[in-house]
Amino acid sequence: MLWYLVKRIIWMAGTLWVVFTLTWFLMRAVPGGPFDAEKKIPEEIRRNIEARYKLDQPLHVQYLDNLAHVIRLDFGPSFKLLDYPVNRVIAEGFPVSASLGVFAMIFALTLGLTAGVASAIGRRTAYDYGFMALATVGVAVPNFVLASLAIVLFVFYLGWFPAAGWGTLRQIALPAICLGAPFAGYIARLTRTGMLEVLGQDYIRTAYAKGLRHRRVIVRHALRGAILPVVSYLGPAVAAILTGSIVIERIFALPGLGIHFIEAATQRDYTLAMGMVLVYTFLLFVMNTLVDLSYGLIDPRVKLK
Amino acid sequence: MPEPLLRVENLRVEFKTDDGLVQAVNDVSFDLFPGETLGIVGESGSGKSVTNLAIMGLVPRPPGRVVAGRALYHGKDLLQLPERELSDLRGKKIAMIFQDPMTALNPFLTIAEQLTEVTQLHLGYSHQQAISHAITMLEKVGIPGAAQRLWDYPHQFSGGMQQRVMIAMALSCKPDILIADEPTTALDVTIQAQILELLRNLQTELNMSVILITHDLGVVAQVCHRVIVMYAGRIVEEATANSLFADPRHPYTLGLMQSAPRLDHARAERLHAIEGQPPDMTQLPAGCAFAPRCPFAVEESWHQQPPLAGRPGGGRLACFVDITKAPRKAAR
Amino acid sequence: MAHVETKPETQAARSDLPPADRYASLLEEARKLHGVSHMQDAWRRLRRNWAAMASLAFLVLMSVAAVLTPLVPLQSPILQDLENRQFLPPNASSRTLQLTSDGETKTLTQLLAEFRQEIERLEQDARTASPEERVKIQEEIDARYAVEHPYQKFWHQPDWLAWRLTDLRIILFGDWCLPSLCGADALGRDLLARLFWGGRVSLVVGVVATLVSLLIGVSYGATAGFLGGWVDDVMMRIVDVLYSVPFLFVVIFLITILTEETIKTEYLEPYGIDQIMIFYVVIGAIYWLTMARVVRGQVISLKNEQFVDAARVIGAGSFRIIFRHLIPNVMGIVIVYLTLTIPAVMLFESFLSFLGLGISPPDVSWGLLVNEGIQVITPIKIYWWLVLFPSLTLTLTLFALNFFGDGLRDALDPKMKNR
Amino acid sequence: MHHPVRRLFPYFVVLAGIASLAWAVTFGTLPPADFSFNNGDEVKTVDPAKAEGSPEHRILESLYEGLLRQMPAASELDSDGLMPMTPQQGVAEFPPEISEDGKTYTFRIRPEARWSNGRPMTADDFVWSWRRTLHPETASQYAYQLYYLEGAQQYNEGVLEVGDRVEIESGERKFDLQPFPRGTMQYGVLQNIIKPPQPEGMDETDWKRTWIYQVDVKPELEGAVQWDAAGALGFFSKARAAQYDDDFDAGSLQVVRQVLPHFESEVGAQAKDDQTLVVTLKNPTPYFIHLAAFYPLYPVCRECIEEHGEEWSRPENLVTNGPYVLQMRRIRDRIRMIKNAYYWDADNVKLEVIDAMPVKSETTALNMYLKGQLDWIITVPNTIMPMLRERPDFRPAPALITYFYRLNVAKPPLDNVLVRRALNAAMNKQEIVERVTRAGQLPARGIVPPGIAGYTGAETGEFNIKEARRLLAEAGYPGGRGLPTIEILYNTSEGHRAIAEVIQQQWKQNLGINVELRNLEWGVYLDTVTNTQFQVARAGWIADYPDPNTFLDMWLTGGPQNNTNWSNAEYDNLIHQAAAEGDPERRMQILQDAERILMDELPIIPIYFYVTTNMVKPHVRGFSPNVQDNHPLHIMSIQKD
Repeated sequence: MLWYLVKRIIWMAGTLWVVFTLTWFLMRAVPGGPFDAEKKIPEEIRRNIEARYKLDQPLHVQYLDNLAHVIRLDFGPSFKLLDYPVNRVIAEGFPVSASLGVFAMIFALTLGLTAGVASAIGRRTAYDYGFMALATVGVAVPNFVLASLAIVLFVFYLGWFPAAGWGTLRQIALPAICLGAPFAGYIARLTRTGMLEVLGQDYIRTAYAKGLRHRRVIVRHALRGAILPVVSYLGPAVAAILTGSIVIERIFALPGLGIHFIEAATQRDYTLAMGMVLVYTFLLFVMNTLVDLSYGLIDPRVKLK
Repeated sequence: MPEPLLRVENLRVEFKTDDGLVQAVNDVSFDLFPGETLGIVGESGSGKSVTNLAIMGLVPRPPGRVVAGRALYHGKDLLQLPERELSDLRGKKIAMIFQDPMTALNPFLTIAEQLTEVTQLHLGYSHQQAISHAITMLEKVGIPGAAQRLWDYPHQFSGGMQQRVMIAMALSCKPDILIADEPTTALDVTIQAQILELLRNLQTELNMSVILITHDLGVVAQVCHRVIVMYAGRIVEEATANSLFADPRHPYTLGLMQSAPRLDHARAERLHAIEGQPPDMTQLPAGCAFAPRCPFAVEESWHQQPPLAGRPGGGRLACFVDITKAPRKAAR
Repeated sequence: MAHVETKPETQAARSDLPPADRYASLLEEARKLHGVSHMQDAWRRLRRNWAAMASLAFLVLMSVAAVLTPLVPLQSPILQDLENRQFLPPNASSRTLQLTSDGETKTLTQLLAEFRQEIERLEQDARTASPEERVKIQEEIDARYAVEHPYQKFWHQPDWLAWRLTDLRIILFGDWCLPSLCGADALGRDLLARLFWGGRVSLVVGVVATLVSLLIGVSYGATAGFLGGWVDDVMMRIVDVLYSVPFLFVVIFLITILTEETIKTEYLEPYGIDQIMIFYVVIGAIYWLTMARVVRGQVISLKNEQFVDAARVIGAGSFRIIFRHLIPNVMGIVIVYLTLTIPAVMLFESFLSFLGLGISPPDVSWGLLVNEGIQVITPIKIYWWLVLFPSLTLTLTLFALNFFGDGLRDALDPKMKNR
Repeated sequence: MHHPVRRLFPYFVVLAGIASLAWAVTFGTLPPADFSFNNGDEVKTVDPAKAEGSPEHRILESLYEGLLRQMPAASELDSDGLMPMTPQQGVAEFPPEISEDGKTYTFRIRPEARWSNGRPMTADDFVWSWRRTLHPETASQYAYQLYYLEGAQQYNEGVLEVGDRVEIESGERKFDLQPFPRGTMQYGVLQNIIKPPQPEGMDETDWKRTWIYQVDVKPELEGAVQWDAAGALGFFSKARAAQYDDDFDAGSLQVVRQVLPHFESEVGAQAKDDQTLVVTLKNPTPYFIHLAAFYPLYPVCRECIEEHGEEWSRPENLVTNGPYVLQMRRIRDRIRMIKNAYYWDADNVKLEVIDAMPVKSETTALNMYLKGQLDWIITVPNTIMPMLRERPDFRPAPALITYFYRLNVAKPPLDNVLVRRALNAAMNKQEIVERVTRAGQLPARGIVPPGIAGYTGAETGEFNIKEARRLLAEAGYPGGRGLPTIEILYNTSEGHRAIAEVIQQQWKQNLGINVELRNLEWGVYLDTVTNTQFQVARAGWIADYPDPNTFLDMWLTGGPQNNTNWSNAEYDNLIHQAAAEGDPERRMQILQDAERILMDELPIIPIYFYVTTNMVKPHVRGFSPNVQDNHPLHIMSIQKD
């Protein structure tokens, strides 16, 4: 177990380094520098700005210098948000994105698991077809369409939620639901498939043969096996949630990390972009590790190595 | 004759598959008497497992459906019983063990969790009581270090040990009837003998009735009092074990005996495989289902279902031919 | 289901054959089992799944429609009419293909006739002219085809196929075209026509990008899985690492690098690579990761099966085994995965359109249309047809792809039968 | 793995969910503001020296106050429904004293003016702030707004001439990344510039850094430089050269951070005393009073910067002198400003707490406005413009902003003026403003928008298809034949795309030209434009001050915003002439002549003049539409009946 964690951390360091290097060179290969403005600035001043961010040094010096700072978890000042160091941008945006993601995930899991289990149990009934059609729609509708329609319906027609912004539970609910909906659909489908697979297993028959009630068989005996595919999906889901949250954060004007992600890339904010990429990679890695761990916790046959 | 403990009458089970409707169990009737071991023998797909699943109310639905019949236990028809009452009987009065202990035990739960839930449910044991009972049961089925092994997961046990756990689980509530569905098929031969020995001992100790489903005549010979032979969803022959082995009357029974390696026979004896393939269950012939493979089939066999009637030497038999006299023909 | 079990007879029956023959016959049998008969079996099962078959029919229809779009009597997808048709709601009033220029309205056939006259006049001149002049006139004729031909005004740079199909369309339907059944957009362009032409782009993006991912993913995955050992280890570690790279970021960067002026004009355009093609390749280059993993898993489980041993005994090389025996056998799962990748790619294309990184006008794609649709969702006024029709088309297609994928998976995996 | 861990796992998951729920809700504890408005985007900085763009403008104008301040000049809207805005008293009294030749402005700092830490403001605050803005290492991109001052450009670019007084900075700084507070200073008179040989391959800028300044360093006495005293000779350079001429003794060279003109002596900004600021301009610049109210010339608090360094602009550190102070700033969430108790006119500031929201999506902002989450939004989606124009709370106003296309005159066929004219004549601008932008914009036939007092713009050709075709044929492309595909470049935005699509169609139908569109993200777009790697590029220009010059001086040969490769000696001449001209009427005439050349040559095609599309809740008082789109928050109030 401990050895497993140590190994994962070493791998993570390696991955982060590769991602760092890749991103670093990619960013410098892209045309357009971070200090382009509509007004061309005198060469001398341009040099001064570049010197300020050490862009005047030879590439390998810059690379090593940046690497040294990043290792100390110092991403440096943002090139575009002049009053902010990258660390602070991340510190302010991360809780928002994280809560949004967690809410969306809770919503998706609750709805997806329930619907998936229900339609597996009542397979080939109207419920099953209904849920699965709905789930497939959830997967198939782009979430910006969903969000735009949800705003008209829930904000203006029904008046249940505020239009945008962040802070209160009511403000969080709608974006989280819009963000979670496709995942709910996907999870429902995974759960249904998993559940059907498990319900066909011999040990479910054993449980019934023991005289257990339906409910108990489902909850205690079947669910664990059925959610394994869902658990392994959670790792990639984090990546997808981040992509989705870019859209949702834009539509609902939320102060999360998603917008920085795009803007840092398109505006050549090297330091912020690097921060975002590494945070993303780190998150993904941590999430995948957690998924592996949970997998091991749920399925005793799995040995972590 | 004593009153039967379980009486199955005219049981009929259908399965809906992509290829059509399958009559998995067709007009099956039999009795189970207290304290006896009844063997049900037949090839794969002969309906022996489905018959017992139907009694337990465990036929997967869909695609399966019990179409007709009764299963009387203490005057109650198990097939008509509401799910709730039936599940009160399952595991408590009628228990079941399955072919493959590796898949029949839940891999996600500890042995303790799986053993204690039966007694907690049916006998109202507290957690503590259930644990100590589980230890007793594990010791009874011969698992060393039961108190520690209780906290292990199924995959940490060997196949034989897993089947012992299954037996402990099934017998936890001292049931009247134990249905053992090929309990030894997945195990190697030495373990098989141990498990059978264990079953026999426990049956005597607890005075239960056992239905032993198997395709292995050797096993039947070892432990059964009475044997039912099934083919293509029907009973083709029923007799006491001694009578059946001494004097098989159905061509299929005969075929089974000739193809089975037997421990008490010399190795050198050549095995006869039954010619041909098991029947396509979606398209059963109008007559005897065994006719296409039967070396004794007569014209009648092809057109008419042989009735299950009295068998010379006791029991029942469904065949137009007296195989002790009829000539053997090449199969068509 | 308990009563369906495998029969041990077949193998036992062959045990008396001499070993070499036995391998050969095993190989034969395996090929049958995993190859043709397996596929036929799957197809048989698939046919019974009405949802999957309906989806398949829909998809086929869609693809045919996409290919034959120029033949359909549609209005021009690019011609704007700001005066009369801005935000025109769906209606059934009939239309002709016509162009108003300088206050003069002419139908397409009239314009074509005029154009032909002009060309004929030039050709007449050419006949009497000196050889040098003839070359010049021929050049001028070509220039007119490229610029002044009426098609150039109604459609954006039609390719050869589109050109021929449009010819046919004019023969079949003349100037008549379908009414604006789906309404018109903010610039007065017919939405129905845009949906058809957008479908061409979207489906091609989906299919081509998926094929790119297929090509990379299958060869990578199969190689790793088949070679095994440290090669497999290294190759899969690379995939692991790539998995953690935020691909969205990479896409944005790659697209900006590749569409950059100097790179575009100097390195790409000489080879005929345009922006849409860059799009395919970049997206395809991302989705291969999962494909590689899936294929590798399949190959590993397959390569231990007997027919591979058999092939090896017969003396087939690694290359031959991979391409002749393994890949055909993983095709099933690959096809299933394809039906799931295409919708993912199409969704991603619409996401990029949302971010303003999609394809450039006047080319259209469904993602672009959907995105134009959400622009008009405001609480004050919703031009519902601009939201509904593109979203519906995109959603139905993705829906069908998903259902078809599900059906295919069930069909290829008999274990899932009857569930 | 132990059993209890496994058993507790689901509870742990649930607990984690609840914890993050609690975490998220803590965001909602902020009390509501009196007034919220959409600022359109996240502000880049609250440092006036580095800010650029309208979102920054709105914030800085509330946080700071310049010498003067743009304020409504009347109590009622004029007949066009507009409010005239003029510079009025700010930190200094109005009007400033202007010398005969129009080159010297004397501002009197009002004694009531204070910083938000309570310190009274002085003339030196401006001198210090401008020095900071102009310092090369501050790298202010808007520093050129100070170039009107005598010597400012030389200071900013570090240009020195023999005989200049110089300031030399060396040693350690308190904060590594910023030039103030400075390191060890020495002062003196430049005697000679020794230029080491320029190594091959080294570019001009790098080479200049190795120049050696021979300076007569003057002694200091009690902080004052003794310019008349005898000095000591010193050799200074910003970087060491690879090799020196034989006659130079490299041992005596000191490598220093900066050698700059001595600010107090060489730059036209002097504090005569605490209350008197004298500004000396290069040319008579009639619009300098507008610049004095423009944010690049705002003062910053010296002690705040010197104490906190890079962190000075954090809300907890920032000291400002405007009607509001920065209370809280959460990135992409809001900027919260509260009333500054030390503001000289604090009694008349009505709104106590103001939230500026950085909402980028117009639709989202409109939704928030309609739901009452915002009181003022600055743009609205185009698609619903006709419906909005019927609402009383929609407050459009013409603005001093021009939307135009740059043509790269170095790229054929755009090098041909006939082609450029044909493109202009084939463009139906009326259709664009009526059918696409739809907020009442005016089609543009010149670069300078109407609404600048005393100026009548020159006009280019009208929309005329026949003329356009004739011009194109004359240029050698009859019917568009032989004309290569033209590409229109625009930065990603729905509005720009719609306009480009319409123009694409117009050119195609009217001239037979194949047009391609290319959209780029802002950063890449700018790069492509500044490197002139485009054919046609969309652009917009917002007046820095209400004078035609702001629209015209950018087209000077090699001008920093020219970006079209266009160059016309006569034009350059006229612009320079106008700058030196003292007579306002005459000056306007010269500028008009210049614009005529521009509109004749057409390195740019003007498309339309902007209309700002503000929507303001009816309960907001003190909001008045104006051509500068300048809406001081501190004179607004809320009146709910």
